Formats: sequence, structure tokens, C-alpha cells
Amino acid sequence: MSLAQQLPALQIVVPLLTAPLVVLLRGPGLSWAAASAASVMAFVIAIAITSMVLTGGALSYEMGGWPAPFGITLEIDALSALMLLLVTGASAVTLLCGRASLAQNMDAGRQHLFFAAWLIVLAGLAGIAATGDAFNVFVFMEISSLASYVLIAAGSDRRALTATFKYLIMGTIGATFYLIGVGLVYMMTGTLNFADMELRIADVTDQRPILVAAGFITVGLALKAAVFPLHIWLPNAYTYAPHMVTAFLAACSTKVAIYVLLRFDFLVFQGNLEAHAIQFAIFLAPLALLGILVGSAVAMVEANIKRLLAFSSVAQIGYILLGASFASAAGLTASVALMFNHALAKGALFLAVAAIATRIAGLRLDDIAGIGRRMPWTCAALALAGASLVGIPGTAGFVSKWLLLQAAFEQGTFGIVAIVVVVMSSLAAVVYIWRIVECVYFGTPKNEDTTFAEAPLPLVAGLWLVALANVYFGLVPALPVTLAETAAADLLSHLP
Amino acid sequence: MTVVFGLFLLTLLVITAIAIVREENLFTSVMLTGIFSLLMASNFFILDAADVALTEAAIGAGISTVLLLGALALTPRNERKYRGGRWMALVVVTLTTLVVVYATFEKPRLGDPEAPVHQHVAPWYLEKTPELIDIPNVVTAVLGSYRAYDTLGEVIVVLTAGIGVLFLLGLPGAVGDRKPEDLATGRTYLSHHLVPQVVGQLLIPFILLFALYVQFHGEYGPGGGFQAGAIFAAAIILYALIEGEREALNVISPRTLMWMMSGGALLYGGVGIVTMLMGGNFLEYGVLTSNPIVGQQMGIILIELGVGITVAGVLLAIYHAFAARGR
Amino acid sequence: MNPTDTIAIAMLLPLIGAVGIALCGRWPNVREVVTLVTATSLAVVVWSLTPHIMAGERPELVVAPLFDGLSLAFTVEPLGMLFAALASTLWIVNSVYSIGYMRGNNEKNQTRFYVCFAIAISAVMGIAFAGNLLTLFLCYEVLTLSTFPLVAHKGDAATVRSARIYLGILLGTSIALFLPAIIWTYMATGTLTFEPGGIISGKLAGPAVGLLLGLYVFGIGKAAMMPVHRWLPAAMVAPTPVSALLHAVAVVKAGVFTLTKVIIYVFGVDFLFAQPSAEWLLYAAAFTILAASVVALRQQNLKRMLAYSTIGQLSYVILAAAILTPLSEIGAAVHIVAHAFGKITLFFAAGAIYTASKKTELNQLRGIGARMPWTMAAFTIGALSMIGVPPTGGFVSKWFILAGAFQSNNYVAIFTIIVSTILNAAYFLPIIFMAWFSKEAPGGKAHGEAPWPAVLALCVTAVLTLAFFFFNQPVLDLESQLVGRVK
Amino acid sequence: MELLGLYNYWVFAVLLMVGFYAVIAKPNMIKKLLGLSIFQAAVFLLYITMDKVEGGTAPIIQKGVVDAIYSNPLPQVLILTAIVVGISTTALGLALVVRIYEAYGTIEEDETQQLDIEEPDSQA
Amino acid sequence: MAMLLDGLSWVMLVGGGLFVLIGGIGVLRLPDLYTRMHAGSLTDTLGTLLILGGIMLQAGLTLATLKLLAIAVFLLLTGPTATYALANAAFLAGLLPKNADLPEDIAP
Repeated sequence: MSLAQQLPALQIVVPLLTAPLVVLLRGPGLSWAAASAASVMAFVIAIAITSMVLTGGALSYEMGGWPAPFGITLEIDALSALMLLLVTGASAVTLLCGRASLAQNMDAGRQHLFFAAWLIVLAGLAGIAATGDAFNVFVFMEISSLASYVLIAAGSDRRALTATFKYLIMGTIGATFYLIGVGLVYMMTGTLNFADMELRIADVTDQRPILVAAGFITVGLALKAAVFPLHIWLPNAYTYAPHMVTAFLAACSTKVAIYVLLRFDFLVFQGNLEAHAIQFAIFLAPLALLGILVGSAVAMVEANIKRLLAFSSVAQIGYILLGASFASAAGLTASVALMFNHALAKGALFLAVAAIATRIAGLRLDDIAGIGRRMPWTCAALALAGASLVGIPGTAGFVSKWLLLQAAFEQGTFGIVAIVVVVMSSLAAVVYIWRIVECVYFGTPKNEDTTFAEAPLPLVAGLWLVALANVYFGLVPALPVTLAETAAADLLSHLP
Repeated sequence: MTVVFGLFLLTLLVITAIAIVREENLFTSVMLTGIFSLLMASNFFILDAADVALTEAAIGAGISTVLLLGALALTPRNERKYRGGRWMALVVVTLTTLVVVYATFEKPRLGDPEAPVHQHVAPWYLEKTPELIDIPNVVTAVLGSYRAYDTLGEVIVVLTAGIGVLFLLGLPGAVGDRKPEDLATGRTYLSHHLVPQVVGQLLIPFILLFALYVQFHGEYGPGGGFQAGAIFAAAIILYALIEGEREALNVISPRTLMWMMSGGALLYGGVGIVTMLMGGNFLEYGVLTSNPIVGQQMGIILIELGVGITVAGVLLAIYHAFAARGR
Repeated sequence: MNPTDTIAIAMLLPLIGAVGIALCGRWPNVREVVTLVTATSLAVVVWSLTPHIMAGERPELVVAPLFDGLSLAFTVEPLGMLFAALASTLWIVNSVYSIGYMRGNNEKNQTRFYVCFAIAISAVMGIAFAGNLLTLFLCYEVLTLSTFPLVAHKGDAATVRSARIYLGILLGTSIALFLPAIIWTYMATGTLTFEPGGIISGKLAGPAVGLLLGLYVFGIGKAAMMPVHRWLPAAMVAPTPVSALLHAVAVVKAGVFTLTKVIIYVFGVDFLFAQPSAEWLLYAAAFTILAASVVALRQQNLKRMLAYSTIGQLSYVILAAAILTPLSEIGAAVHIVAHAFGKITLFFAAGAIYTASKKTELNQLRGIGARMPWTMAAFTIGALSMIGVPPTGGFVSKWFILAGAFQSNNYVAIFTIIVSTILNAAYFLPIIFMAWFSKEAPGGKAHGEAPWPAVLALCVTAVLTLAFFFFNQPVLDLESQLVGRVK
Repeated sequence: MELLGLYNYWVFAVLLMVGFYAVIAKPNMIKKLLGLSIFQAAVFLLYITMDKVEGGTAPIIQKGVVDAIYSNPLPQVLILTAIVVGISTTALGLALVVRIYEAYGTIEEDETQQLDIEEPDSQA
Repeated sequence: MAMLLDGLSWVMLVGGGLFVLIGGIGVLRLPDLYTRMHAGSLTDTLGTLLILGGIMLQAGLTLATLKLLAIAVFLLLTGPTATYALANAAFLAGLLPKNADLPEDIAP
């Protein structure tokens, strides 16, 4: 078998098997190097896979050589490819440029475990994105969740521990709900393979258990995706996790859960289950709107910038869900493009936060007041990423916002509501991003040392890489938009 | 007859569960959890799930109880009394339950051979296994070959738990700044309990033997890496209880534990890599030898070994992490 | 050098200049030289385009295709040409003036000032040459953001607060109204390219048109239609060169320019003329003119008064465009130029007075004519142009607008113009009178003219104001093409 | 008999209820974890219940025995995995609880929250 | 002969069950820990042993019997040990038998 055919497996196996090796490595430097190498390799593989998908259509890989539905198969279509790009890219950038920030407050004796856990998160998320088997999703969801608990608990503040515990409880409940749902579906169809489920679920005479299963799966994944009002674990987890971890997870982890949600809803349920399509629109759309409003509102008054950005993430998840809840080509395109662009913007913002945190003690607004002069590069990138989050034209954020509004315009009266909400929250975004930028540039510093203290070079470099990516994909949005459109077409092709 | 017995056990399960939740002395709760797991195990057994029963008994009743006790030794024994006001919770919970019951009315009756579960994939496993893999225990076949990828993931989950606990609590001699020498030497809990020590030393060899039996007999009867690993760990933990952490850590050094944790997973993954190099898919054991059936059996034995090693290593490491944290 | 490249160069030059300025920040003289060189070369480049446009060419430049059919594209048409030429030319003058002003008041962060200024100019070029609404919107936002640091230049609490108003209103309106309007247009018509004769006609009808027009008018906050005008007075906290070029010429003109373009190329004059639901624009503009003039009448601070006068004058352009007759469209275009010359002169004067004497209030200006004859002469010319007295540029534009109004017997417009002319006279003439003829208040410290670059600059603009009365033919030719297309 | 056939499912539902209640209503963290394991055990029961076939035996093929009925191996495999995941989660949770107790001096969630509120939001 | 063995096994089974029952009642009814342990130990020694023996007789000379034998041996080892450890721990924890009059020297 040629290497190209093995790529899907390698995508997951490389980080998955580097992790135990990293456990054995002593010394932070070595383990960091190994972890970075693995995730860079994963990123390269992801790029290769994406190009293959774009040219040759979806890939399929039979684990252990057993055909579906008897064995587990990997199914990588445009959507999965996009997810793989996000996950591996986020990991590669944050690891490569984040060494200084990570070493800041973690004793060297444990770092190798930390990096191993990091790789496991990476492998878990990639595995979820790649697999075509409902139970396998559960396994990899647990892999990534457990490992990310470790990463978050590594935060220096003691509140990281309680935040992690809350996350652990809610995450496990979510996973178990998902497990119940899968169990019910399996009970009625006798298969675990997505594609196979789709075929067999149609013949199920009584759809009650299926409907309940849909409910459980949706709720479970909503917990993992921090959909309002199940988001309560997210703000603390993001706030007290190590900054690099926040950058990594905020860029991709919740989106992967949404990805599974989309997959299950469109591939398995909506095609066969009239009631479910309605359930999706009726329950998720309002939640999405509420999430957008509440997230933005809280972000406007929050004083700790990490928590501020975390709440803005809650709002952004609302956007993604809103686009999906239109269940239209435009809507799904917008939703997928949002995943990509939000990952870029939020990733850059949290990287900037990490960069600032390498020089400034606190992360409240009054702590970072007036550091624009001390860390010009970091702050410029921060402003740029902020513009992208707000959706200033010329940045990636604008593209997705445009697509979302455009999709909303097709929706008639509900669309109008959606537009009003989105516009309101964009204004809110202007406000809360501006609070940061203005504070950074025009705020009066607490202590009057205006010595030039730029963050470590690799960090700034990575930060600018992502920030410029925001601009690039704002002016040449071909890649994400093409992927998004293909993905939307795939998903919709499963509707009746 | 079995049905009635089943009803009896299930009812006991419910009662135990309620007791666990209501009891305010956590120590008692933990003990009850052990009982709960045993009941669950026997329940699984009457439902013809021998492997699951064995696992639940070894892991649920055995290891997790030990871990809970280990944690309890470091935290308060009693749950704080507190006033009520949990209507919200009650409502949510009741709603969930009602939804489940609502769904269950349509479910196939217990043991209905016509249920779709028994139609599609399962029969294929039962038919093809003899000719494709040719080992009696179909569960092992599915676990080790058809869904080996899941099992690999499972091993990684265990490994992650190990990594996490060691990261949070440290392991004298491997993670953190403490060395085994810092630990209190000599007999610990049972210093003045002669009888248990004698009996324990008498039993440990048998337990290890049994672990190996479960490990390598997994293809033919119930058992396999997970159960074996758990039992093996149990034996060492017993030794630690009798002789103390320090001695136990001298028997299997912390570094060895780390090697076991990773080594098992690496062995498992290595098999997959080898199959890839030999031109097959990941974990496609058939290519290992000229005869695919032999190859399959070989692969399964190897990966089960990997599973066993990792599970044993991780469970031991976790136990030591908890036990050493105290003193 | 073919026109297409020229467009690109016109937008890149200021950016390159910005980089250069940033690099030379350490040596003020070099930095100033870079600024001037950039400005001059930009003007040359832009002017080199005019013959092509005169000849009726419409060079196009497609930078990057965005999503489904939309692309980042630029084309040059008469209105844009005029605007670009105007802005680029005045940038030279303004740079000269800035040097005098910034040094005279030894402001801090001068490098940041010049850099942001250059970026803003490049954004203005982008707006002028934008080939479709999306591109225009992009440059519009860039302009807003790049001017924020200029407005907040002083950096003290009060300044930042006004700057916040400035940004809040401009960004808010553009996101909340302008963007939805664009998307609505796109959904309705499937394109956003500026087409002579408009793209909406036949796609929308009835009250929807009025609503869409409303979204545009108030979404384009830079046009400062009441009630979204608050940002302009707020922006007066900026150093005077900023107020002069940006908030008398570049930014505000970008607003009315965008609006005019939307009316001519998106709605289409003929189409809009047939829409009863669009008439309200005329009344809104009229109201703004009168209200702004009244408010200006009551101002004590010179720059704030000029700001309100600007609001009024902007609405002249909108009014003219809203009269929807060929002559009035020309009037709109011409007024953009005329008002630019006049108002920049006034601001220069105000700035010069501040630099020389630190005076900002009207009642401090008694007898200042004696101390600063050149400045006040220029000020007088500017004021006359605002009122519309021959021989100044203001008269020309007013003439065309009135002519247009008569063409369509639009009595509201006529009435508005007459009344507002009286009001303008009412708040400008007293100042001029005070400055020249009334005695200076005792105890005022002695001072002469402002630094020579500033004086030079304001004299130049004053001369331009006069010159425009006599030599306005080229502009008329250029814009009559526009009308030719409108007809 | 029809109802007896569903009894397992109801026990599953009740266990689910009990465990879930403990998780969300009890402030004591160890109690939460115990509830969590009951909650998961309930799901194990659901899966194992569906693999039972009347008159079947464990899916260990006896050579030579023709038309023997075997129960369904697949759910057993899934639950083997799930059990291991469960214990891993519990172990990690317990480690967290130990650390929390060291950091806060309590493992009652409401008390830790109180402490967090009182503490000024310092380095985050 | 088989008849006899069968009868014997049944006697043992029933007897075993009886002892288990008694043990259970004892655990519920007896006053304090030590006496209860006494009753409990009855269950896991005599009770279980009799039952195992009964099953062995049922099984005859097979591998199963061997396994049962092993189980019996282990029970014999562990049961008393556990009881001992429990009692010892309780005593060291300062739990005295109900209305016990101990000589001073062994009081904890």
C-alpha cells in the first residue's frame, strides 16, 4: 500500500504513538521538541489530506482491513479535512511558538507529561474528525477530554483545579449522554457505522427511541461544544488554563464537538427523521441566538481579558450553530467558514494574551493598560485579530460574517431576527474588542516603566503568522470558502 | 429461574445505589460502591457477558474501590450536611428519566432474538470468526481485531489517566521531586497484623499466576489484557499494603512503571506500524505471517499483551501516586 | 505607465510612504521630506490619470476575487477621479501646513501622526477608485480605523472619550446599517458593481427602496446626516491638520462621495426619481442643512462652529444629489470641490490662530486681523466661499444646485438654500467684522503670524478658492460626462 | 413476562436517575464522582441488556456444537471499553479532588466557589 | 450410590443455605460489632463450604470440582483473615465489646 493511502491512519497514529514516547523522554526540552515535531508532521499530513480531498473527493480507510460496518473505517470528507487542518494547525503553531509561555510556571519535572497529554488531545480531536464510526467517536472524545482536563489543570491558579473538575463532571455527563444516544440508535439499527446507520435507520418502524437518541446525542454534544446554556464550564476552564492551552483548545476543541453534531444530525437523523429536523431548528436556533446575546453582553462588562474572550467564544459558538440551524446551503457554508475563521481570530487573540502574559503579571484591563508602547508588535497583532473577530472588511472575520448575514437574508422573518441579533452582537464585539485595544494603547500604565519589553521572538512570530493569516484569508478566502461550500453540499446531499 | 434471580439482583442494585447516594459517611459509600460493582458484575454474568463481568469485578469492585479509599485517606471522610433546595436538580433528573422510559416502551423485549441488534453485524462476527481468526472467544476477536482501533484508543485513555494522575500528584522517583527513599520504610497499615501478612504473602503468587492465566487464556475463555492487568496490579497493591509503599516501589521501580505505561501502548501501536510496513492497513494482522489466520492470532496475542502491560502499569502508578501523596 | 497600474500605484504609494515615514521616525527632517515627496508624487500619479478619464476611459483593476462573484476591484470614473485629485492635491498643501503646525505646537508622537495620515490617504484613494460597493466598504472601514489614532492623538482622557464617540458612531453605523444594506442589495440584485444607471431598478420597488436608501444614508455615517452627525464635532479634538484635511475634505467627503455614488450608480437617478418613497431624503437633507446652520450660529468654539458648518455644507451635496436633476448632480460634484477649498482654508486659519495665539474661542478674535493679516484674509475668503458670494468657488456650486432645483421646480430645495445662505452669512460675517474692525481686548499678549509653512499653506488654499471661481471648466467637463451618463 | 422483559430498562432508567441526581445535586466532589460511576454503570446495563439472547450463552464458540445460540459480542466489547474509560475518568477526578482539598481545604463545591468569589481576581 | 451422593449433596446444599441464613439473621440481630462478626464469619466459612461441597458432589470428578476445591481453599484462607483484620482494626480503633469487663493491661 502506498504512503498516500496510509495517510488517514498516519494522521492519527503519529501523534497518538508519539505521546507514550514523550512520556519516556526526560527533560522538558527534548519532550517539547518531540511533541512539536509530531504535531508539525500531523499538520503536514493534514495539508496533504486536504489537497487530496479537494482534488479526489472523500477518502476512506479501513482500520485492520475490515470493511464497514464490521470494522472501523475512517471517512474524511471536506468537513473532516477542514477540522483536521484546524486541529493540527492550532497545535503546531501553539506548540512551536509557545515554549516560553509554557515553561513560565510549570516545573520541568512534569513538562514531559504535559506535552504527552497535549499530543493525546491532538490525536483525540483528529480522531474524532476522521472517524466514520459512532462509538469510535465516543472513544476519541474521551481521549481528548481526559487529556484536555490534564492540560487545563496545569494552570498556575488554584481555580484551574476547580474549573477542571467542573469541566470533567460536565464533560463526562455529555459523553455518557452521547453514549446513551448511540446505544439507542444501535439498539434500533444494529450498526455503529454512520453511513450504515443512515441506510438502516430509514427502515426503523417506530422512531420514538431514535427521537430520544437524537435528543441525548444533541444534548451530550452540546455540553461538549459549550452551547448556551450548557457553556458554564467554558469561561473558567479557558480563563485559568495555561495560556497556550487556551489558545489551542479555543481554536478547535468545541468546534470538533459541533462537527460531530452536524455529522450526526445531517448524515444520520435529519434525512430520516422529520421530527428531528424540526427539533434542530426549534431548539438549537433560539439557543444559538440567546448564546450570542448573552455571550456578547457578558463579554462587554468582563474585566479579565481571557474571560472576556472566553465569553466571546460562547457567542461565536452561537454564530456557528445559528448558521447550521438554517439547514440551508448558505447557512452551512457560513457555519463551516465561521469555524475556520473564528479559529484564526480567537487563536491569534489568545496567542496575544499569552505573549502579554509573558511580560505582565495580571490580565485584567487595568493591568495591561498602556502596554502598547512596551510591546508594539504584540499589541498591533492583537488589534488586527480583534478587527477580524469584529468582522472588519479585509479580515477573515468579515468573510464569515458576510456569509452568515447573507444566509440569514434567505430565511424570511426568522432571518430578520437573526440579522438583528448578529448585528447587535457585532456592535457588542466592537465594544469589547475596543475596550481592550483602547486600554492597550491609550490607557495610563499602572507603573510608569515604559521600557521596551517585547514578548519572546518565537511567540511574536507565531502570533503574527496567525494574525496575517487572518488578513490573507480575508482577502483571498478561496480555501475556507471552497471547503465550506463542498462540506455544505455533502451535508445537504443527505437530506431527503 | 435466571429471570427471577436477575430481578432480585437488579432490585438490590437499585437499593444499593440509593444507599450510596444517601449515605453521608463517604467511607461507607465507597464500600457500598464495591458491593454495587459486584452486584453489577453478577448481573452481567447472568446476561451472558462473561468478559464484562470479569472486568467489572476486577476493575469496578477491585481497583476503583482501592483508588477511592486512597483518595479518601487524603480527604475528609464525611460529607457535609447541608440544607435542601435542590428542586432544580430533581426536575432535570426526573425529566431525563421520563424521556428514557418514554423511549423504552418501544424497545425490544429482553433477549428477543428478533431484535435488530442481533440481525445485522453480530451474526457476521459469530459466523466469520471461526474461519477468519479461528479463536473461540468472539469477544476477544472483536476487541482485538475487528475493533482493535477502538481498543488502542482505550489503551490510550488508560495511559492518559495515568499521565494525568502522575501529573497532578507526582510519583516518587519518577515524577516530582520526591524519591522512594523519602517514604516511610517498613510495615505500614498492617504492622501489627501478623495474620494478614502471612496469608497475603501466601496468596500473592497465586494471584500473579491467575493474572497470567487470564492474560493468555483470553482467546479461549473470558479474560484478556484489561482483566489480567487489573488482577496483576491488585497483587502488587496487596503487597504494598502488607509491606509498605517503599518496598513495593523497590519491587517494581517507578521508572519501570513508566516504561510499563508507555511500553504497552507502544507495543500495541508497534504491531500496527509493522502491519503498515508489511503492506497492510493499520492493525491488519493478516499480513504478519504467510497464513492470515495465524497472523490474526499472533496479532491479537501481542496487542492483548500490550494492553495488559499498560493497564497494570497505569493502575499501579496511580495507586502509588495516591498512596505516596499521603506520607 | 498604463492607467491600470496607475490605480494600484496610487493606492500603494501612500502605504510605501507610511513605511518610509515609520523608518525615518528618528530624524524629523528626513521624515517630513519623505512625507512631502510621497504627497507630491501621489498627486502627480493621480493627475496623470485625468487625461484618460477626460477621454472617457474607464480603467479597471481586479485585485483578488473574493467569494461567489464578488471581487476586490477598482475602476476610475469622473466622480472618483475628481475626489482623488482633490484629496491628493490638498494633501501636499496639508503636509506643508502640518509641518508648521505640529512643530509650532511641538506635539508628541509626530511619527505615528504622519504614518496614520498616509494610511488614511491610501484608504481615501481606495474609496475614490472603488469599483464595487464591497471594495468601497472595505476602504471605508480602513479609513475609519486609520483616522482613529489621529483623532485620539492627544491621548488624554477627554480626547479618548471623544475619539470613542467618533469610532463608535462611524463603525457602529457602518456595521449596523451600511453592511446589511450592502448585503440586501447583493441578495436583491446579485451584483455590487457600480453600473451607470444603477443596479437596483427593477429588482426592488415600493417602500423597500425608501428603506434601503435610509439604510445607506444613515449607514454612511461619514456623510454626517443628522442624527448621525455627532462624531464630527467630537472629532474636532484632533490636531487642526487632521480636522482640515480629513474632517473637512477626506473623511467627510468620502461620506458624501459614497452617498452620491450610491445614488447615481446603485439606485440610478432616473429610477430614484420615479420612487415616491425616496423623496424623504430631500427633506432630511434640508433639515440637516438648516438645523446645522442654526447650531453653528450658537457655537462659541471656532472649530466646533466650523464643524457644524461642515455638517450643513455636506448636506448641500446630499441635497443636490437628492434633487436628482443633471445640473444638480454636477452641482453636487462641484460643491465637493468648492467646499473643500473653502473649508480647508478656514480650518488652516483656525489652526494658525491657535498656533500663534492659542486662541480657540470666537470672542477672543477681536481685532486679530491686525496681528495676523494674511491668515484673516484667507479666513475671509473661505467664509465668503461658504456663504457663496462671488468671486469664490462656493458661488459656482450653489449656482448649479439652484439651477438644478429650478430645473425641477423643487421649491423645498430653493427655499432651503436661500435660508441657509442667510444663516451662513449670519454666523460668518460677525467674526470677520470682529476680526477686522473691532478693538482687541486689553491685556492680550502680543503675537504675530503662525510659522511660515502654515501661512503659506493657507494662502495657497485661499487662492485656490478664488481661482476655482474662474477656472472651473475642467471640472465641469469631467463631471458633465457623469451627467451624460445620468441623462 | 412482557413487563419483565422491560424491567432491565427501567432499572437502567432508575440507576440513571439516581446517579445523575448525585452528580448535579450533591456538592461533595467525591459524592459527585460516585454518582458519576453509578450514572455510567446504568449505561453499561443498557448495553449489556440488549446483547442477551434467550437461551443463549456467552459468545465463546464451542467446537462441534451445532446451532448453539450465542449472545451478541459487540455490546460486550463496547462496554469493556466504556468500563475502562469510566475508571480512568474516576481516577483523574479523584486526583483532582485531592489537589483541590490541598489547595482549598474543602471538597464541597459550594464552599470552593465561595472561596473563589472572596479571592480577588488576581493573576489569571 | 449415585442416589446416595445426590442426597448427600442436597443435604449439604440445604444445610449451607441454612447456615448462611442464620449468619444473615445474626448480623442483623446481634448487639455489637464483635458478635455480629462472629455471626458473619459463620456465613463465609461453614455456609459457603457446605454449599461448595454440595456442588462438588453434583459435579463429580471434573475440572469444575478442582476449581471449586481451589475456591474453597482460598475462602478458608481469606475469610478468617478478613474477620481477624476487621476485629483487630476495630479494637485498635477503640471500639470495646458491649458490656465487656476487660483487664486494664489490654485496654487500648
